[in-house]
Amino acid sequence: MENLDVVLKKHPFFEGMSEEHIRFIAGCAANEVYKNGDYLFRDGESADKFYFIRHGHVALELHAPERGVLTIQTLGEGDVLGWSWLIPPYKWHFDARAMTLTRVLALDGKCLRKKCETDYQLGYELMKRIAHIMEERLHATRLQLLDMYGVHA
Amino acid sequence: METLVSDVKQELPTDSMAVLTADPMIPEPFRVVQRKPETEDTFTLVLERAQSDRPFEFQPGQFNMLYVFGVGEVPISISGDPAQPQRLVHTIRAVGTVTRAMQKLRKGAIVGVRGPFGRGWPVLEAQQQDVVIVAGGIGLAPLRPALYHILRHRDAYGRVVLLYGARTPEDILYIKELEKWRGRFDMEVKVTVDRALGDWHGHVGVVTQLIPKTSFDPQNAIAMICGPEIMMRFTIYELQRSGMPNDRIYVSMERNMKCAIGFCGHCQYGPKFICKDGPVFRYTEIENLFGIREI
Amino acid sequence: MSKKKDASPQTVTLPSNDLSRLFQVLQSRGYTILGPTVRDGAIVYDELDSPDDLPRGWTDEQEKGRYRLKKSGYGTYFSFAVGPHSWKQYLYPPRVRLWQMHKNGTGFELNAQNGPLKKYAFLGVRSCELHAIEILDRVLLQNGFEDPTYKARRKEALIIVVQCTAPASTCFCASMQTGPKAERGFDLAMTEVADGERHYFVLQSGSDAGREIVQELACAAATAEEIAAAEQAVKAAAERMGRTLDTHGLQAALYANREHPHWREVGERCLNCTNCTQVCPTCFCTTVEDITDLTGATAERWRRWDSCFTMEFSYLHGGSVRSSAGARYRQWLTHKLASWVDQFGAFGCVGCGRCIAWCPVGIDITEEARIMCAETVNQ
Amino acid sequence: MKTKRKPKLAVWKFASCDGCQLSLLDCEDELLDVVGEIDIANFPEASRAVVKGPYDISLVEGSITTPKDAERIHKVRRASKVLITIGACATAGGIQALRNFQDVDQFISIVYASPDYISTLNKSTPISEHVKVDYELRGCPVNKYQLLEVISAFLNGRRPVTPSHSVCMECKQKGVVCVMVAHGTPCLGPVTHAGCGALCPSYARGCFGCFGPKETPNTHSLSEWWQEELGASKGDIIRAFRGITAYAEPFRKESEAYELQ
Repeated sequence: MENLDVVLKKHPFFEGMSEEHIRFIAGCAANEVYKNGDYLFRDGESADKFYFIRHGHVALELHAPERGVLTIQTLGEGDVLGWSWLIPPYKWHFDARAMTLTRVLALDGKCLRKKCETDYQLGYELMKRIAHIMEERLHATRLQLLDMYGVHA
Repeated sequence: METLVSDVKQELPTDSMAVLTADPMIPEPFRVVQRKPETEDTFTLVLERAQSDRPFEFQPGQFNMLYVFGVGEVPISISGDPAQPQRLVHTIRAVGTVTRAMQKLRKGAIVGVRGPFGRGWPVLEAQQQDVVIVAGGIGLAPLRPALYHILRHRDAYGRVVLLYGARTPEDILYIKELEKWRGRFDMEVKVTVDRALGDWHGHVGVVTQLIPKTSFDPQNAIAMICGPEIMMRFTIYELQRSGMPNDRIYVSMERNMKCAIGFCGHCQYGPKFICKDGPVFRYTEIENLFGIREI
Repeated sequence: MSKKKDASPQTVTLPSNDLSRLFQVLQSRGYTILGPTVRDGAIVYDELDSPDDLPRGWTDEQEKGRYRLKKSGYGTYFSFAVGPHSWKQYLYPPRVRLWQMHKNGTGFELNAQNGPLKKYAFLGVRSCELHAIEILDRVLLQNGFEDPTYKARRKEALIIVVQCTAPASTCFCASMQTGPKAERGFDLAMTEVADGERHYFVLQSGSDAGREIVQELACAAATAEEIAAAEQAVKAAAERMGRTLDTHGLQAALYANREHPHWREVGERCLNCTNCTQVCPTCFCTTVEDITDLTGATAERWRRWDSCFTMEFSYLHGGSVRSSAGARYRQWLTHKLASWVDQFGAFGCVGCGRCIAWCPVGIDITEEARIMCAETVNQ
Repeated sequence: MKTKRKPKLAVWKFASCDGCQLSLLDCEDELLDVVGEIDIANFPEASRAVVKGPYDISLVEGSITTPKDAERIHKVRRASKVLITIGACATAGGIQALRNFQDVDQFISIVYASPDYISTLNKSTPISEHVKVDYELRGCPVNKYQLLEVISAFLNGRRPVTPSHSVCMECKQKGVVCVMVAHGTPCLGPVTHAGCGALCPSYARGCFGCFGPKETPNTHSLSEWWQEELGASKGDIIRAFRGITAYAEPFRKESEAYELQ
């Protein structure tokens, strides 16, 4: 099996990050596998992980009483999932469900938070990258909200 | 490569104007052969000439003016197979008076047709290159003739990618064909929807998000985009981020049209007439107009 | 207009008293004469029976948003500038029925087309107007398609230029290089000379049809003095242009200044009433109206002049692309003075000044273009 | 095909002069065609016979001025598939909306011997302020050809051709000389909805604005020009905008702006 720091280094999220920081982060990482239909996490649970999808598809879902399960977004190989571990009160706001057999690399959120508190440079690097992803997601969400293909007449 | 430029060229009429009758404002009667519902508000009309069986030749990306007797006329892209010129196919969304009247037409009914008009997709220029087709909503309809053409001459092209975004799973056009295309080993098909219930197993998210996950050689590919202007704007942005130069990107534009031959002035877009200079433009031709409001 | 061959033009002199002979010759050749006449306080175009219908002794005073008919105090026939009408109304009429169809079973069939056209002689065409017709030719005949209505009417029209000797303060054809002297493209060109005691027209043919008419008139050849006097009258007109427009770099400057804040300021004054586009001799935009009778058995399509100043013009999916007045004014002015060049190889403005005079609130294209180009706004 | 049920048309009258109904009667040549295609179920100016609803098309003339009419219009709406208002009263409150700018009780006490018998609302309001309106046809009175066009369009399922651009376009296309530019006559044409065929300017009169405001009317620019170039007084401007369609918002605002000055 590959060393986790090697896996991390290959991921675009960590592009340009120092070896030292990556090794440091790898200390918080573990491989996880989910079967089709398994939940990675559920709405309201405490958010203590940061996922990198290595293989498969994950649906972010929200349950609305009168509409059933709504899929907000789907994520796949190479995508990053979850930042609630970084933001108090550290709770998930969605369900994340594996749509196929899914392999992820999960970083321990508590462990990461602790490392960031002691190494601000690492914290800043991580925040920059997460901010970038958040910006992309926000952007995509806005486009979805526009209802571009709807009838405006 | 078996199919070369010259072969393909023979199949496509190079000058659409040559096939027009004397007065381009007079519609020719066509008979409805079939009306097929695609989604709740979208349907496909298959037409044939009512007074002759002369083939209706067109280039992928061209459009016709369709007239419903006593109701009015609207521009609609041709969405059929250019290699089957006996069947004139349009996929139409019922959003206005005329298109709603079309939705009620029965088999055997007559509609007026003027066309084909405009400049189509660069299916010849795209030969020997990767082709990235990005469609949004009803924007898949004008791209379908290009796909038919490319798949018919598959060897003449590099990688072929179709990225398609719809509003919901119920709004996806041509589902059976998409499934068939997805089953091919020589093309990549990705479909995504903006919103879905839990029983949808495909992608959810905007179509632009599919671009970074797709493999093509941006320096050696042609992109063809059709959809709402906002969707095209962000698709261009993603393609640029992937390293595609602007002169490899083609978009299909839309404006009000009354005559379709550059006389009425309605479809002006800066110095361009969408009806005859377009509707398909190389992005570099209109790049300086694209961001201007109320142009 | 008839074919032009490179035969040598004849130049003759027609005494003003003999002007009626020109009318008779034209009428005997089957022409309905259209030309300037006084009506409702302006000089408009209409059918003329004799020189008595011409605005003899009248002139005009024009400023932005203002037109006044005045007694000239002279006995000249053509001492005025262009009025609210243009030849566009005959060549490309405001309303035309494109077709009529009748429902038949499940199909429809085309009914017989409109009847034969009158053979028109346009009398009193100015150089700016001749250039406007040339521009319409480019749009409606040389643009990939031919408009059958325009083509038929254009073919039948005999063009008799009367060289301009009385430009208005709203005129700027000299800037647009479209006048005041018409050099070619006419069947006949006349210059009115009122020289103390003498009052005559110097006539020059520009086509076979024009030559035949000149021959039939059997006038004396014009003397060198008469020709010089005619030249001088037109030359003097060039120096009396009320307005100018610097066309140097105009296109690029307008393209660069699409986001100029001044568009909005014009938009606040603009009534988007469409008058400028309707009086413009080159504005060609139209729309179609599909109508039916009550039974729904007969349908017609009519084409009528439209204007980029209406909301409907740029209607797309439930809204107007150009919903602000400023954007609509920008579309119009930028089309006339910039994108027209890309589309048809020439400006869409001939400097006739109609849009200035007939704007109900006096918006002046030369002024606005100047402001829009004065500085390139950094975005 | 001929067994198809003929659509039922009803005409309703509210506060109005009946002029718009008369436009329909005025369609002498075409009226037979109309009767051939539709059942006229209710038409007070033409016949007393009343056919029961529901109606396919209701043409509503007049404005709402009394509490009773404010109720009646809801009944009309419920009985009608398509409700089309015809004329300035029904679409903008009409000339009687001039009361909206004044104290109605004062009027009543001056005009009527027994004011107690009068039951009226403070304002004359368009139908659209009370119920949903499917189509508004402008004019005082409506143009009979436009009326036929609207009926024909609804029967044939198409959009009526009744463009909302200015009267100027009609003037110019008819070849009428502009009374403002050539005579200095104030004219509401540049801000008024087309449809009359440029009636007044054709007789060298300024437009009175019977068809109400056009799309995107720039009333302010026009009134400024009247003031500065044509020498119109504030009173002139208020009177011009307080005509047949005084209560239509753009005209109302323009006249009020001068009142405040």
